Amino acid sequence: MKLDILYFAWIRERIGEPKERVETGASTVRGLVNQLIARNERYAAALSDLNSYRVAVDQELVDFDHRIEHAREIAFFPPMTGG
Amino acid sequence: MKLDILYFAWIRERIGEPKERVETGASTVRGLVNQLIARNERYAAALSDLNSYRVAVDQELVDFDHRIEHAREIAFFPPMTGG
Amino acid sequence: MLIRIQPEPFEMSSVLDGFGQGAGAIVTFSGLVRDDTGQMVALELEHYPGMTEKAVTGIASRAAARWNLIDLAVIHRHGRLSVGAPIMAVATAARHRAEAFAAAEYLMDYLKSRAPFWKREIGPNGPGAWVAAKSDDEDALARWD
Amino acid sequence: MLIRIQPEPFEMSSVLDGFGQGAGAIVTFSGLVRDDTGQMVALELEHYPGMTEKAVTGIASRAAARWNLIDLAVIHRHGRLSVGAPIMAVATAARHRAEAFAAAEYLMDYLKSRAPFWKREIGPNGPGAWVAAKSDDEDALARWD
Repeated sequence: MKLDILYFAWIRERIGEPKERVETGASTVRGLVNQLIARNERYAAALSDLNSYRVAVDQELVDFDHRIEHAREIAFFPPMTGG
Repeated sequence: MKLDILYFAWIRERIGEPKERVETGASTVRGLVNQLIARNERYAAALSDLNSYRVAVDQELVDFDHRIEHAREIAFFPPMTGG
Repeated sequence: MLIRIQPEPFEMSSVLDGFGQGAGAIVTFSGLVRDDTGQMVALELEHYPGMTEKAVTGIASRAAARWNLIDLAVIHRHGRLSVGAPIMAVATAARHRAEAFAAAEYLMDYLKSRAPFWKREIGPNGPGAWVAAKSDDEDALARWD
Repeated sequence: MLIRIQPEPFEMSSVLDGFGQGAGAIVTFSGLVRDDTGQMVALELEHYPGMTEKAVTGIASRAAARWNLIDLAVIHRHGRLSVGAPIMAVATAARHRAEAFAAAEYLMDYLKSRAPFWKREIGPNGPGAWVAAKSDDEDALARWD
């Protein structure tokens, strides 16, 4: 399964890319995160602390146990600071 | 002692005057109210129900026990409906 | 601090022109003449000249001090106001939104029940009933004690 | 219901032009770029195109339904914003003031913590730190449960 993965703000900066296409067999967000962290230290620095960032699947905020079998786009970003 | 007395909104309408100068020996608002109510039924209709209106002495809201020996201007009016 | 008690209409944009420089948050409230019955021709606001300015200034000064406001404006009309027209407006400027909101709500609660204005509806046959004060509005003041 | 996500500046007066016809109460909030340190050159707002519009529309729709609003507007900018410039604004129109105030505060609380925007300060030497989310802002959401 191929997914579009988006990164924003300091997560984007740590990983070094705003967007990539990833092949994954993970069934949950948590599984995908573990796969990404295992890649290299940039991903580990960005994504290891699950309390420091949020996830959206297909543009809806979800938790780390959310299933991603039918997902098209997953985004990782810091807590929002709008307003 | 002579005082300026002002009436507003439906109190003004019931009494029939916006303003008058009154000679009084009353020492509190309550005493003045009793003196006015005793005059005639227009004053009684306007001022008998102390829960239905408010009083300002020299443009400050006060209660009925407020002393008026040094007052210059006393106003009677319904609860405010500004805003 | 801008305080204006006037019969003339006003534009919110002129109130906000240059308002709240250096603030992070600006809140405004505008009250408009609403016709609930479809029978209203106008709203008439009687007030107590002299006391009105004093009462509004007192309310505004207490709000400015309590929330450390950067800027504050109150405009309140009196006289005959047509349906849809602005009755009054407040604006508050503060560093953060919580202060600006709280100060604006405080101003509104006190202007509603402590500034000497009295509203009466004018219908097609002339003056109607005086608008009665609501116990809710009086109760709202308790939250600021 | 007006929702605009844009890089361009805006004027509050143009947002309010014709806004809230028939309402008795209009509340507005404007957020401005504040320079607390005296070292800020600009504020940069990153956002998530696509999700931003969806999230803001969802927040606005829930507010409109919950308070039975007569009218509602949200404008939020992104990109590079200069000190003193407007970042965003909301406007709510309702019959009574309590509804208009509550809806505006609800909108602000959710836009702050649930709309995908991220702020970074730009200093004289370029981009500085990302603005951290405040736990107060997250806690503020609990009052709407």
